[in-house]
Amino acid sequence: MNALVLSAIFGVVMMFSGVVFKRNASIKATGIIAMIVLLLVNCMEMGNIKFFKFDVSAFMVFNDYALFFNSIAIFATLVYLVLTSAEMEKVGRNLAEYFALIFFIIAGITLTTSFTSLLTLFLGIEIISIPLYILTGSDKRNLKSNEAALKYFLMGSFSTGIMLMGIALIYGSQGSFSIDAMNFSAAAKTPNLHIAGMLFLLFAMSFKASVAPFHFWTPDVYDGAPTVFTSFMATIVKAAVFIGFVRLFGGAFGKLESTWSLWVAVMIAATLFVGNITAVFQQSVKRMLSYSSIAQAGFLLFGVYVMNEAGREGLLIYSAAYCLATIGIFAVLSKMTDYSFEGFNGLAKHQPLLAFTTTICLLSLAGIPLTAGFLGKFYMLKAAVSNGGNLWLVIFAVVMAAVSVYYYFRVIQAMYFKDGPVQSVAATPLEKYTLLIVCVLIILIGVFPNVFLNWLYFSR
Amino acid sequence: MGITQILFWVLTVAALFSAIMVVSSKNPVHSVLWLVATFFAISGHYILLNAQFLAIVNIIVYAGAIMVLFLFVIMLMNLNKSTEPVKHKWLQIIGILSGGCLLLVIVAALRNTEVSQHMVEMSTGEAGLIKNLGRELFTTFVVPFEISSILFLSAMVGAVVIGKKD
Amino acid sequence: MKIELILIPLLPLIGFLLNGLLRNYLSKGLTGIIGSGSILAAFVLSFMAFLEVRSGHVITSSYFDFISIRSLKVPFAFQVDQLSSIFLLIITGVGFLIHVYSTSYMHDEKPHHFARYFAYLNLFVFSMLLLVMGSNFVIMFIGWEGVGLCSYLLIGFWFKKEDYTKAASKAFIMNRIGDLAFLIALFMLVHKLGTLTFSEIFNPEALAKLSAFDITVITTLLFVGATGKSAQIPLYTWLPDAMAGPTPVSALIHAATMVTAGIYMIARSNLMYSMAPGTLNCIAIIGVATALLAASIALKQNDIKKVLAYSTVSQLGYMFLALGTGAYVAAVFHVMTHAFFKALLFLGSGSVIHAMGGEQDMRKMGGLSKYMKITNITFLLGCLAIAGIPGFSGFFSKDEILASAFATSPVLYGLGLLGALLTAFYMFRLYATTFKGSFRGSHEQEHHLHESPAAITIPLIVLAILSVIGGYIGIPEFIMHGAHSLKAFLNPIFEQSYALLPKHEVSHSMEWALTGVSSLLIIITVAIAWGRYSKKPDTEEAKGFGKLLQDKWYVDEIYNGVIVKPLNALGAFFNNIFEKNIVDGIVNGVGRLVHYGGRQLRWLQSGQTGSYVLMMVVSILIVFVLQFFLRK
Amino acid sequence: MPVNYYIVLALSLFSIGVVGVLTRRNAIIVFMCIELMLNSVNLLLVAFSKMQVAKDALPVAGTDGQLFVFFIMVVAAAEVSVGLAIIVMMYRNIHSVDINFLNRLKH
Amino acid sequence: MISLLLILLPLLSGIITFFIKKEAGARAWSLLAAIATFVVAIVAFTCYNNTASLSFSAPWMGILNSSFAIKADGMGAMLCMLTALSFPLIFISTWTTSYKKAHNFLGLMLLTQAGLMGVFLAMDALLFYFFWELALIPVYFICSQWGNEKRIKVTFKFFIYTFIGSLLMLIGILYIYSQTNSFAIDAFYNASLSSQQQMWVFWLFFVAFAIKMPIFPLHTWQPDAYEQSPTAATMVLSGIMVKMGVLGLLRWLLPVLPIASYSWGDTVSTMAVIGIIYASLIAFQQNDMKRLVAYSSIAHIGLMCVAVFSETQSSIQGTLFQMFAHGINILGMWIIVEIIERKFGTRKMNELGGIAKKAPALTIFFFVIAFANIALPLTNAFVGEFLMFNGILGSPVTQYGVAFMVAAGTGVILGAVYTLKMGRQVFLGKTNSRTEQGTDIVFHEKAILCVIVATIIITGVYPQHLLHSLEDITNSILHKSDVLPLLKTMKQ
Repeated sequence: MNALVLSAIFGVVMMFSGVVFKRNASIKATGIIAMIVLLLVNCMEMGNIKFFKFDVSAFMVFNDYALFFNSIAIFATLVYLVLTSAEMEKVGRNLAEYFALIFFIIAGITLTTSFTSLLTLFLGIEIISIPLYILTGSDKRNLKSNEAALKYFLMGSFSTGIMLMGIALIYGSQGSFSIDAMNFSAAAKTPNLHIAGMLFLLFAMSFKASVAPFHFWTPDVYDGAPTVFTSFMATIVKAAVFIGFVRLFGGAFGKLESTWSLWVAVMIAATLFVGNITAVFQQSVKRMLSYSSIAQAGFLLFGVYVMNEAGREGLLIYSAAYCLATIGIFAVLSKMTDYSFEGFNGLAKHQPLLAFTTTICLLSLAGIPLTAGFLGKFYMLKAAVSNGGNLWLVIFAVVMAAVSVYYYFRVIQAMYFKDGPVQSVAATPLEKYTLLIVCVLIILIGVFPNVFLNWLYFSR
Repeated sequence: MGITQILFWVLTVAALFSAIMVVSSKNPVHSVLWLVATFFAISGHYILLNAQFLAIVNIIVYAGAIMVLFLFVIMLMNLNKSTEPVKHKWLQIIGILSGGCLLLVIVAALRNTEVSQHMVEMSTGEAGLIKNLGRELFTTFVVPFEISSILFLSAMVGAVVIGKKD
Repeated sequence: MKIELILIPLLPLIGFLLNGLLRNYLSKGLTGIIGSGSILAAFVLSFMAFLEVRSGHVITSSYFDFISIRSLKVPFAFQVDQLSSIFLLIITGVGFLIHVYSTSYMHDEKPHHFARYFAYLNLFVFSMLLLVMGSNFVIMFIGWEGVGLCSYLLIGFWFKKEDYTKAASKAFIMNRIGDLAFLIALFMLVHKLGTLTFSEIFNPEALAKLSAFDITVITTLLFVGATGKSAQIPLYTWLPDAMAGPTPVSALIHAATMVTAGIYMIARSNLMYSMAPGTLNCIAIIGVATALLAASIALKQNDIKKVLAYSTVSQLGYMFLALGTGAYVAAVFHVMTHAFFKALLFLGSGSVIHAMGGEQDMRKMGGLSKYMKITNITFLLGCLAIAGIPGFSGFFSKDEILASAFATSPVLYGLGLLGALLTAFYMFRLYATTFKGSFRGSHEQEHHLHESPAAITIPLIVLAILSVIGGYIGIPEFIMHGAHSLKAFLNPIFEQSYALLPKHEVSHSMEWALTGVSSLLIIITVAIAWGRYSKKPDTEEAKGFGKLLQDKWYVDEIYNGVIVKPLNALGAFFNNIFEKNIVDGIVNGVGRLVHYGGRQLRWLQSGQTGSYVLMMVVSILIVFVLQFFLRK
Repeated sequence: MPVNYYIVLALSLFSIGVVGVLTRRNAIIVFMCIELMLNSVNLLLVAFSKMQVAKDALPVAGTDGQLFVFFIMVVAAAEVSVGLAIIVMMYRNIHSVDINFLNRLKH
Repeated sequence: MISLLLILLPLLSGIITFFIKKEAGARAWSLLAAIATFVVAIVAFTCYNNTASLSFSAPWMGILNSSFAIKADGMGAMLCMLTALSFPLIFISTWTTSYKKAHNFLGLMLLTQAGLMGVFLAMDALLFYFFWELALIPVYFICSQWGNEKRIKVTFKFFIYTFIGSLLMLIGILYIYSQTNSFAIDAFYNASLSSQQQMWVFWLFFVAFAIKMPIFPLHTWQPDAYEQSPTAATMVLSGIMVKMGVLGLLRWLLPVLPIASYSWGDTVSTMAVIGIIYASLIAFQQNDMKRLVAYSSIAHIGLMCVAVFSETQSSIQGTLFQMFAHGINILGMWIIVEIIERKFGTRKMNELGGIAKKAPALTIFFFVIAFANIALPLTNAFVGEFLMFNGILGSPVTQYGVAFMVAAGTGVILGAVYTLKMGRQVFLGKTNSRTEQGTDIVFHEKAILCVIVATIIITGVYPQHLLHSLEDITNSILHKSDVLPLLKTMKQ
């Protein structure tokens, strides 16, 4: 609740900071400070210091899990802002507004991760989506950005329609929007209305989480959007949607697992397949990363599929690892002039630090041990295996993970083993150190997951 | 067959017909107007269901404000002629087919659902009255209501960001 | 007096190490002294050991556990009994003579090559000593492979000539084929008996644990091993090629010692063989077949060393014939006499070649008796011995073999006799062509002709004496009762076998008759050969059957066509086609498939919102249909 | 009326909206079709809400459904403002509202 | 505790090496570190020869029931010794080979060493997996950066190949974990999966190990990778890394999944035996020395695989011994190939010849190593192969022991064929224009080759010391993987 209210307030503050401050640096500083405050406030709530004591339990419950994820999301956003706010300036003149929108999105994320009513979920998703439509189209002169915004908007609205149809059908069946009310005795036959509604919701959430076959918007939108915002969209937002996904299907439809788990399994397979296989042939790193984000979504979806404690924890670790690594890569990417693989040629010679950090991030994404990414994948696989479910799916997943190595390592190859022209990649020391910190975090989580996990366990 | 039933069928036919016309009109302006007609038919249904508040809001917000905005944009862009290039015939057919199938499948799936024979309370009931809704909205639903302000804010900021000339 | 057995092989090993490591620093003289001296010392020790063994002891000494695991204990231990002591004497004695001979024969080599040569020879003696002294099969196998290695090294001593190195490889590999069979036999023994120590295997109680089938298999496998080392059908073809090595090497390794390792091994395992009559028959047949085949080939060879090589193969066949007929003593006896006269012949031929400046073709020689008196006489004595002229050593041993063959089967006897006649024929063809008639080489060669120096002739003389008198330790029973001292000496080794073997009594009169007939025939043959070749050697190209013999029955070609070429082709097929296209092709194909899939899947991403939505709707449709209408 | 009728009606409208999205290329009309879908949902929600009223006699029964409709309208309004802004922006750049006109992002 | 040092020392010194920019300094430092590790290994395995000082355990991922548990049992100690011995030799042998940015190269090498040590010592499945990958990553970078012209593609193939394998193994580990709820090796040994479960979990593990070893038909990455890697990396790959696979079989497969190992034994052995003959035949066709040695390595490892699945005292102890022997021999082989390539600028056998005349010392070393490679008695490999063959033939778990033994033995004959062919073509015969200029090896090269040859001969003549140290672990492996009583009870 702390974070929700404050992020809304900070959003408004940022709106006006554009009027108050003339210098972009001040706006950035304000934004970053506000984000730090937000992080602190959220951590306070984890420590049971609540500023707002309304009873909102009909609509949302800020449990530890949600709060922990929010902390991760806010922290990741903080890192993201530090790393890429310089590039944000270049997108357009409305820096303050971008910051405001990002804060609003954070508010949406807090809603999405802690809803107890489908209404809150709907609002949360919309609060996330609408600013994203705008951020996607924020590079107004750029036709790619335009196209991406239009596609995103049209398809997003379409999926909203589907989601609403699902909610309506569930309401018809249950007479309530609360996810706690949807309890069936296992014996009774589930009404078709309910199943249809659930499926509609599944489709809509899959769309937001870019799960195949509802992923089609993702490559185009991620590719077309300004790189800085792609970074945000592909990481924090997507992870948040997954948290909502798990909450919805664990909370509301937990009893119907036998019905939907098959479809989720099929979707996992399809997502992994499409994401990884298509990424192989990409020529642009940015587009490759957008396909890879689809592929990663396949792994994240395991958290939904297995629907056990390990899966939920895994989702947290996975999203943390995924967010940090992807933000790191996008931060470097957004500083590059050439987004193709060739653009990375010889980066290690001229910018060893950037190359190194990118490598660590890529290794993490590829799931190499001793990085956070490995731990994420490990948790997902562990959850899936201990779930005793479909082991062929797990094997398929690891084969696809191996395919993913192919395209991630293409970047590493380009950076280290190929020669290229000297590139002037302007990275300030602050950014470099932040990248280094990101790498250290990735490795620390990978090597000493206890530290990370204990936090989670103590907070419970 | 009472007057309610007759009205129901009339409104249903009107809604469906005008909805089809929205999709099939060549001229965007006509589409907008047919959409307004659809909204009116739906509002009629609301009234039949004794949900007066929604009926009014639907007409004011949707038919009134939103559709006018649409019309406005279309006029602005001078799209009143049918400038839209036609899609491939077979793409259209596939579109219609799949839409139709979707309808068939879902209807078939939901035909025998448990609630199918439940009656909908027509013309009576207090749930749709402004008083009840207002009370609920500002007591129980006050949190979502406030939250929707964030939505509006962001939409506003967004519209400004996008719409402002650089 | 207790002999420290380890010293016997250790001395040559030290010689090897000194010569090998210090080869760049030692003078030729010093090298020769180290090389020959170490063997001489070993000979002295061996002789002492022999004396001790003669008194009835079996000397054993164990040094350390070579391999010791729970299921198998292999000590590094030596054992010298009657059988091995005979071999020890042959190896070190003949070995020493050949070392001495080599100091002169190899004198043209550069010092470090000279040292290398002696190092190899010493290493060979070391390995050979291990082979005969080992108290278990593993030590024997170490020596067994070690002599193969040295044979490889010495055949390929002149490594700059590609043919020689090929011959070396061939020898090594053919030996290895046999060795594999040998090893399998060892493993079966381990598997069945849990030990490889001779004393634990070769006693009736232990062997009783083996079924008849097991014994047959094991003995057959061991025999296959022996065919490799002792150049029997089918693995004999390496030996003629091995003549690429320096002539003393041929004398030592490929005539006197190494090739008799197979005989040693079977004699060592005689108890087991005696329990496997099937294998014995097989050995006898292979032996006689080899003897005939090799003898027939030797008839038409023109290379002096090749003739001797085939003669060696043939004589080895005799030894196996002896083994196969249960005449173990005869086999060992023939090993000994053969060591003498064949070493003599090789060294003699070496002397000739040396004098001819490296020429080995008999057709270019002739009339050498004028120039090389000592060589001529010693060579003649050798020929007489090998031909089995009565009174010479070869007569006694060969006669014993033939007698034993007759006792087993007259057919074997007939074939054996035929082989003996062929032997006499080609040996005297060789002798006559080389030493009689007139010189047919170039003038330059004629000018160069001379008798070899003393280091060459003295070993020749010693060996010639041995070739003549060597037979008298084994005078047959029918001539003089109890004069077969060798048999008496070896009795402890073979006595258990005698009980198992079928008794074939041949009357003394019959033996007299046989001996008489065979001796007569041999003398006639010698005369024919002498008469035919002493004046006019067959210099014209062989035709018809002769051609077939000259080309060695095309066995090499057949092996080449049946084994080498198909394997090569298979390898090429694997390498060029199977590996690239199928095994790796599948792997790469998966990669390419992924790549292709990536390229094709891209087209789904058409960039058109309509089609995206369409695909979403279709997916929804499919899920609904499956969920509501098809899923139960 | 039985609720079935409303379900079928709403789904019909919804499907018509879907067909519109699938068949039209004018961004504005596609968007309008999406609005049509939303409205069909609204109608369904209201019908269900009135069904709830018929089912149990609580005074507030069914109000949540109707309020949800209210929120949908709110969101729809916000979406329309953003959506039209995007469409206008695109029109400014390329003078077309054809959704397939811009097709740089693919594969 | 001291075994921890074996991992930490190379790890830390490796990281430090990255920061020593001067080439000479980096070389000296890395050599020093490698030697220090070697000394530590010697001290560890001679002076502190008790379980307490050779094992180390610390809580690590407590939540996952995984701990940082390492222990040097006989097999681990032997392989660590091999690793510790190899690295100084590798560093010295490549002392004069020039590398761009040598400090990075050497640092990565030391990291590899740390990973390898970890693999050999890990007593926790997850830790094992970690080190398994950790050893791979630096090698990937080494090969991609410093290899030959096709390096990137080839190394990449190698990497993905092994990565798929290790991921499958991860699933296997996780599956067993889901039954035991602990990653500790003892828990794995007591997992007692049903035979149906074992049957397919077996393949998850086996594929990983088989790719690493490699076993036909999963071997195709190997010749290319060996050919294209810098020789120092090839030495690590073939000398030590392939042992990871064999170790995996012995430590993580046989005792963990005894029933499946028994049931699939024949299948696996057949694959391996086919691989032996197949690789030998191909090796004969090779012209590139590196490829030849690579294929010969496939054949040798295939033999180890057959031996492992024979599950006898003799074969397993022989395999363990042979792991050491093969490591030394092939290391020597690579050193010689490296020297030849450096001296004569080619590895193509048909372009070489007559080196014996120009470089007699090198030739002698080569032939000693070559004969060791084909298991001549009194060299180390003989002991290993003898025991392995012996075990294979007498295997109680398969009825095809004789057939496997004969087929594998045929491979040994073929091994002699191609090894001698290489020796003949490269060293013997006449010199040509390329080899005419050759010179003999210099002191440091002689020194390392001497060390190798000495090791070959010493362990060949007196193998008992090493064999004895492997006795306990062999018994324990056999004890844990003994299915015969288990099967008997099942039948009843």
